[in-house]
Amino acid sequence: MSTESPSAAPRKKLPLKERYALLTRDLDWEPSYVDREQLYPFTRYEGIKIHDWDGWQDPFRLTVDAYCKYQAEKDKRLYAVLDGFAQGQGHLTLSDASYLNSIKLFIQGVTPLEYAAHRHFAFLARHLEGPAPRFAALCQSIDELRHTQTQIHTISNYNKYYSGFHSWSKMHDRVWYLAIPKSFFDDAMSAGPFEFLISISFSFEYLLTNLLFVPFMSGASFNGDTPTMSFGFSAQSDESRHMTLGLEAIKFLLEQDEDNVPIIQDWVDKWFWRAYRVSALVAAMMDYMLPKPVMSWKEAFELYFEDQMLSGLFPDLDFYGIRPPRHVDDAIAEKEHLSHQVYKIFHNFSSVAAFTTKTPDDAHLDWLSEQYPDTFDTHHRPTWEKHQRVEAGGRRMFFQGLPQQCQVCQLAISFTEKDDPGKLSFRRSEFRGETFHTCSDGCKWIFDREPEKYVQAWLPVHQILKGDCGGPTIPDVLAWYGIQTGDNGEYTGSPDEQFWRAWHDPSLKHGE
Amino acid sequence: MNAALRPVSIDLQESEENRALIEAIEADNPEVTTRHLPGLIKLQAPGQIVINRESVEERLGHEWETGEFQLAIVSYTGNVSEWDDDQIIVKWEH
Amino acid sequence: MQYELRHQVIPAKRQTYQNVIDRLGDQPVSRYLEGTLDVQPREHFHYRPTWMPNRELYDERFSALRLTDSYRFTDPRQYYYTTYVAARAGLHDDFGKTLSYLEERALLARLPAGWQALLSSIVVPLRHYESGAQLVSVAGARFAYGTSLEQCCSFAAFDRIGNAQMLSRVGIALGGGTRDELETAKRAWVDGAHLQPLRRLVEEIMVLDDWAESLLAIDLVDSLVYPLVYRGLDEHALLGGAVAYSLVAQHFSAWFADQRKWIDALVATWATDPEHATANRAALGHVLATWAGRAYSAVAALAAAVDNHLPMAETSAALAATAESRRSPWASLIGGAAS
Amino acid sequence: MSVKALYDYEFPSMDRAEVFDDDVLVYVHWEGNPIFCSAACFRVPKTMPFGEFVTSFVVPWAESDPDFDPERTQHWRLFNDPLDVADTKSLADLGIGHKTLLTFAA
Repeated sequence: MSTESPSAAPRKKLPLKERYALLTRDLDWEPSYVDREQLYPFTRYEGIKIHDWDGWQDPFRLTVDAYCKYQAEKDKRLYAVLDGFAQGQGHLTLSDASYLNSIKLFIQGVTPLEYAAHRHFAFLARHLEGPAPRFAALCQSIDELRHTQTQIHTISNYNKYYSGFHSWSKMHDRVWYLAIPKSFFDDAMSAGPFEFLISISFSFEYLLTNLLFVPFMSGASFNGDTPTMSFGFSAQSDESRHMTLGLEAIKFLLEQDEDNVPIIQDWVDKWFWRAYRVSALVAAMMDYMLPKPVMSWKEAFELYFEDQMLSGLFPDLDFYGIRPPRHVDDAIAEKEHLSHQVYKIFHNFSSVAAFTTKTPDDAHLDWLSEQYPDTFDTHHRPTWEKHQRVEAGGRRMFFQGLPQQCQVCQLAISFTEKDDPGKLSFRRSEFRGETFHTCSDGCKWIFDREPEKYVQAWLPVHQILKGDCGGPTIPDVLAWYGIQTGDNGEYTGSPDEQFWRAWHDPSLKHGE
Repeated sequence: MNAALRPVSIDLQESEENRALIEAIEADNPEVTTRHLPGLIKLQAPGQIVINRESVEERLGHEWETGEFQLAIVSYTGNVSEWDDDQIIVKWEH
Repeated sequence: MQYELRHQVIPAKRQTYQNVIDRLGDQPVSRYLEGTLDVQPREHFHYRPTWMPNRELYDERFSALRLTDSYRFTDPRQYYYTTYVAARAGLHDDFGKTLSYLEERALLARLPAGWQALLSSIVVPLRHYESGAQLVSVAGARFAYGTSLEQCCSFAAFDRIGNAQMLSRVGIALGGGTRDELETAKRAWVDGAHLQPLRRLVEEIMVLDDWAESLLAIDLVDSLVYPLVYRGLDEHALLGGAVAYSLVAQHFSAWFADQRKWIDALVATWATDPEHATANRAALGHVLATWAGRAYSAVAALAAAVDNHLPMAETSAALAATAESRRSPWASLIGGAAS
Repeated sequence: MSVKALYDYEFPSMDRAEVFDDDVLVYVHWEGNPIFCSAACFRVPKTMPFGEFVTSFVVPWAESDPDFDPERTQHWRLFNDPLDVADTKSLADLGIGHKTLLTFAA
């Protein structure tokens, strides 16, 4: 081996791309003492063919030192906002305490998904064969831990003063409406590494991320929730790296082998619908849970999905033979109704939820009429006005019982037929002599593809009726869910509302 | 619609820190249109959006690494086709 | 009105989340604890993994080493994401400054020939060792049970690739800003006789089914490599006119001291678990019996190569002493079970 | 098409009839009444007479709508087929099995 001194001539600078490659993918070596298949046992059974892992492109070239520098800077800014907000009792400057119901839904439903992503991107960081995507997955894994923890820390301050935030982790494992996001991610994690990549990196992170997250953050901004806006936008800056990973993943898999194309198309079809059904929760949040709404679900869907994805992305993917997702027309047709139908579920069942709901007042109904001029007054407004009449008589109507759930998405079966918004859409399949109910053609198609998977689903309603959720009565179940007095039910008159009014009543003094 | 016409977009957090970046994008991409949403600005243009390090530095008055774009971005639509020391390009490929 | 509001103190209903209250009482707690305790899901997984039979998505049975309550283990460093990246931003910043200093003064180029040879044929090739250790650590990030534990594995995985990148940057600097030294290093890792026992060992550890066994097996190697290559040669570097080596090595020694904190705490927690202590000690004994000797042999080959370049450092002799000192704390934890 | 897995991927259905012993799950949908977001799900003994099922399960649920009139329930269907209800017949006799969907108008 040569031990001559290298010259002390002027240092050369490696181009960014080459340097990045040397610091990431070049660290890998071909094992010769163990079999490659033993080292990477999970990359063959899904039928995906990869000929050259080096074909993976890295658009974001972030080495560990730069990563730590930028992320530390981002978090410094973020935690300064959190501390300032807490010290200044910033929660009192929110638009209204009812706004926080959307944040309850967020920490119970979304934060655990960030955590699941953290864990399963570590699976990709271990089990993908190419060093370049493994490193991208590792970065994403710890980013997702960041999102989990910044959310816990941001919301910690609200938890001190308001109901419904305190038991988010246990609730995610147990409470009926949280089975919707949980089953979605469990579905992806139980699949193979390539399907996970398409389900989460592509369908969730690229196709629908803007629809899922940006409305929450703009809503937060508009309603005085600076901390949530800050963690949200800060998380989104990582998200843009994840989007890049998602797009690179699908292109890479499509370029590797023509036989991959139909497999990927199938996954795009499945995961579009699966992720879209989760986004229904966001639809309800946007149209009903923000005291100061930002934009309607319909408008957001048109902007972020129809314009950007269908008109922008899919023509690009057409080059590889990928067409827009199956059932996408059903989603488009549903944009007039989705938020109303899902908030109806919440409104019916907040008696057994860790958030509260209320019937929209006239001003809110007028806003919805404006946003949905062709459908709202005919199909949805009359129902809310009936609730208003019932409440004027001193009653609040909840659903006295349990709903029928979709075997796949686990939402209550509450959606309507495309050609008849007055008629609930019921679909069913028979498998091994048993009937399985789904809410839509999309969910039925998903069930029928893989019935062996979906028959395992832990459907909260059926579990309650088996007696496996703390006991036979509703109070038993609520206790088992971890719901505390005042978490659930109607917003008006709830502890959150009463405290809020008292805190904002200039004639009263508190804490003295 | 072909790749040169289909809109790409970049959403940035609207803050004092990002003002020079936003101005640089607007100057270097004459076809860009903007839309303001609470807390963020959405920049959209047909075909592609280019971010030049030099243009940002000119407006900032100090050094700026393209990696710092990570501190500003909220979301985007398109494909990041170039990201080197001097330039970031978001465009559609096909 | 809002101005007035700010002068009223609103009493908190609770100080932290309910799961933390259940464990520690209702009191303010650190961001580390709030962001760590009970975060991982525990029950009601909807579907079984298609990639492994007889396991749930999160399952204690991914390892033989178990804890009655996984949160009996917490990270002594109390790293959650933000404190972790802040600490590492500091480390990489310091390292970057060291490297700039060395490059500006051409100090790597001026190293005595033996030290250059050491870097070129032994130290820079360890970037691949780090990369293998990264793969091992990240398995724990996915398969460990409980957030406190997997979080340490996640950070360790990121650390390992960070270490690999630091070593690579030394290689680039040593090659005068080119990739030449990295190519040399890779050839040494893949073909160099002195590194083959180590590479074989790492590959065999990487394919183990039990993530904890592989993590500990790598730790047994680390416990020899780090004291020997970084801390052990530091003193000789200063005496032998190789300040540049000392400046580089300090960052790796600092990292290893940090890594030790959580690994040692974890081993102690496993070994003293109220329900699983006996089984855990047996499992730890098995790890030692299987891997300690292999680690020693692999590192001995490396130490012999160091002796070739730097006979004065007496690295092989130092190895024997290091191995002795590393075995005892483990052996005491597990009742002196393994040799 | 079935699940692609590294092993024989076969699990019993979580909510198969046998785990409910002598009971069945029955879904009831009040057609055309959007005050209820969805059908209700009840666990009921197979042998329960239909009349008792209506009185003790369906009515307490449906009457949370103040406009509900138990006398006016009509047009019962089992999935898509008209169901000739009889108060004294058991659910089993009427063919109302595990996870069947009943609809009515009122």
